[in-house]
Amino acid sequence: MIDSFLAIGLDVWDWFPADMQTLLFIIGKILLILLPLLLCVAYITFAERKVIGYMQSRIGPNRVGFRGWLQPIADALKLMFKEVIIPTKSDKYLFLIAPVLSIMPALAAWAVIPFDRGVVLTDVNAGLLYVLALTSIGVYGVIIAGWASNSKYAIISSLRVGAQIVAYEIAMGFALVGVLMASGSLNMSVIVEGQAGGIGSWYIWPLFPMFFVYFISGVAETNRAPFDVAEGESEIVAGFHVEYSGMAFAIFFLAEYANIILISALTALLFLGGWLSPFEGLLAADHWLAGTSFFWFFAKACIFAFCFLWFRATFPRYRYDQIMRLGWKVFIPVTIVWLVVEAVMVVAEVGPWAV
Amino acid sequence: MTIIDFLFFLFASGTIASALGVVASKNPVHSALYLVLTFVSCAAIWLLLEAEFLAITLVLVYVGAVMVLFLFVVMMLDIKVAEMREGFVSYLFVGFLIAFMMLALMVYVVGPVGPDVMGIAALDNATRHTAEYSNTEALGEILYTDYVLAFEIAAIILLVAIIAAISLTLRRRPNTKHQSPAKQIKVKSDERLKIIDSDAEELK
Amino acid sequence: MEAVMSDTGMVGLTSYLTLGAILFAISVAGIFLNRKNIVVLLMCIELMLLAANINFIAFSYYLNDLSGQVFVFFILTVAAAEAAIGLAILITFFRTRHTIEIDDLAALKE
Amino acid sequence: MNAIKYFIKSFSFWELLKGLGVTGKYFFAKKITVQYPEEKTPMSPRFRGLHALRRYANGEERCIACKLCEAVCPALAITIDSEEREDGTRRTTRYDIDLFKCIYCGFCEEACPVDAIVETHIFEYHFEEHGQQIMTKEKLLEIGDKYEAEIAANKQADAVYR
Repeated sequence: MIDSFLAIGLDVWDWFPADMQTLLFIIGKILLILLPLLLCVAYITFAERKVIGYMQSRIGPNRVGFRGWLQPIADALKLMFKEVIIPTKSDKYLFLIAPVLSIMPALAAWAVIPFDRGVVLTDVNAGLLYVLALTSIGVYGVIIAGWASNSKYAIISSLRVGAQIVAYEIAMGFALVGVLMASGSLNMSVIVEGQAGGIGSWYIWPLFPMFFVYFISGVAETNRAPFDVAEGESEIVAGFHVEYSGMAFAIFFLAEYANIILISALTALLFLGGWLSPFEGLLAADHWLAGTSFFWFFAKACIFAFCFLWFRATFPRYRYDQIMRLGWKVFIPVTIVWLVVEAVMVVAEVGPWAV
Repeated sequence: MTIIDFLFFLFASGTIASALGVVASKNPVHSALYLVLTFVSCAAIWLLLEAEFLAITLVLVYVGAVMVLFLFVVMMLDIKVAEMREGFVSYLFVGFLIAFMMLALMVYVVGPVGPDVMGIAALDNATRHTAEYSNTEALGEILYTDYVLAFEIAAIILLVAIIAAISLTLRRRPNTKHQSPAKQIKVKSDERLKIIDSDAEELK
Repeated sequence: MEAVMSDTGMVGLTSYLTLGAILFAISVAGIFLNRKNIVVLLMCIELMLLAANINFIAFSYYLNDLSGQVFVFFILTVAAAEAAIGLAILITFFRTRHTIEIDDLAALKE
Repeated sequence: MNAIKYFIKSFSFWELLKGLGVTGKYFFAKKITVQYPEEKTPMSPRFRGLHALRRYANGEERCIACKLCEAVCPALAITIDSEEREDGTRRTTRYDIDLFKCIYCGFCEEACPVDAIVETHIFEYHFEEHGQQIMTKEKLLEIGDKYEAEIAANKQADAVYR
């Protein structure tokens, strides 16, 4: 019975031309990455409410489903059935295209993220550049949303976000240059493999200032607390998405959380050796904890995602001029200084990298 | 028609359509956004020509930074769209006439319809590289050896541009009040209150 | 996939050069049409540089010589610098004159 | 020395880490959430919820229409009409409390010389139509009859402090 179904399936598959098969195969892989990713995005909203609740001695949402596990689905359903209100005198097309523009880069960047050895959609040589380019596009969603809404609060917020993201992107780019110098490659898989050899040979140790700057800039880049002046409720109500409702609003939300996951995953890959085990070299090679696996990547990314939530529960919001000061006057000089230090280390052949 | 052909025509038409949008939009914000679209589709065309590094740099630098700058300026300046459009119609004919003449001349030289005076159509030394080929590495090698002096000059030009842009737009506003967060954090409780000994005033 | 990537298509060097030519012509027309608005003029200049860059890259590919791409790299650098300074001048101009009309730029002449 | 200490503190992000430590500690602390419909917080005998009118043990309503509550009510929520009965006593014909106006201050309860109007512990009630927010004499008496034992107990518990 099952065999015959399989045979029919294979027949149908063979019926497609070869090009089409390649295309379908790629689309299948994309879906295989996107669907779990979107599930993660949905559940990180739940995790955020739970974690912040726990840190405030509350228990967070626990009503929908067993211990609240269906809460994100209920939220999504509710938002889907709400009306998307388009303000009068807003720029209608830009208004509707803005949420799409904000979530697109966050999802597209996953094309070059390796989940395990060889498990990656496209193993391009310029992977790091690609990620950097896509995260820099993310600012458009916010700017267009702010401008198209035809609202004062929205435009103020979008100008804030624009300046903030551009400022922190420079620091982020410099931090990535540090990784690039250490690994000698722009390819994500090569970068991860360059950190093989247990917890001691991860790039986080020789590049600690870079790691620090990268992660904090990541928090700023995603407009998360304590850098969330973009939505500063007390000053500009909710920022660039004041005028959005229903699913359009939900997509902005999804984009924010997709970016969190992306930054966490990137930090894990670039500084913590991605899918490599921390016990490599410490335990016997055939020990189950010493092997490379998706689990390690997932666990490391989860730690950073948790940090995002932890920061939000802990720190009060920065003032806008302080944010700009931190970005331009602290982070960029720190990265530049460490680039010089690193260059000296590379020339003197100190450190884990061999050039 | 191969896939490359299809992609070329797709992105070329996208580039041209959005370039027309830049020129013809009423609103400068729309113009800027169309320009972003032009850059992105142009980057796709560069990818077809195996210039990955430049294609991604185009997106990174132009779309991610320069166009954001443009958008910022356009959004913040109070531009009266109607005034800016004055003379649009009267120049329409002249503009298109000259543009068309230039286009005709260039197409005549380049040659898809003309006599191909420069023998361009036959020019094809292209080698398709395998997936292992890294355009970035090849470009880096030539950039840091043969063109290293030019590279340094480019760096200096950028530095000059940064300094020029900052010094041009820097506005000193002497009347604004500033706080020094570092000093604020540093202060201790015993520094806040200063008790001064003074002779008590005698009542007469 | 190998068969797909082979170079038997009808797109050749001329197609890319024609695209560059069209882009250049459009930006020339844009400069004529938007004579009053400096911002759009700057954008048209960017478009012109882009057209030149397309030609450089197309030649670089079809002549199998990376120097063309190096030139594009430098053009991108200079164009970014030009845009930054141009916009900075524009902002200072707007601060003093509260307009960005080109005709007002000729104030020194009078 | 102080300068060095300050330098080390600011460069190791001491304050920020301390903040993270506090939230991190509370992450594992006992949660104090009350699961409301299932669990409830303890309630004082003085709690001021929905109103009720009481009766004497013999079934006679306590309210003598002195209108002190109407006078003291800061929100003007109480409306009273009265008439003399055949036996010469004075009783209300109408005793309305508009719950939309009422601020649950408890002044009526304090003012009442005969402990007729009281506020019960009931706070989970709702209205479905306009007009239902007016508590009429009948409704108030009904509530009083229903919760008399509890009201009396609460009055008893509170009496020692008065």
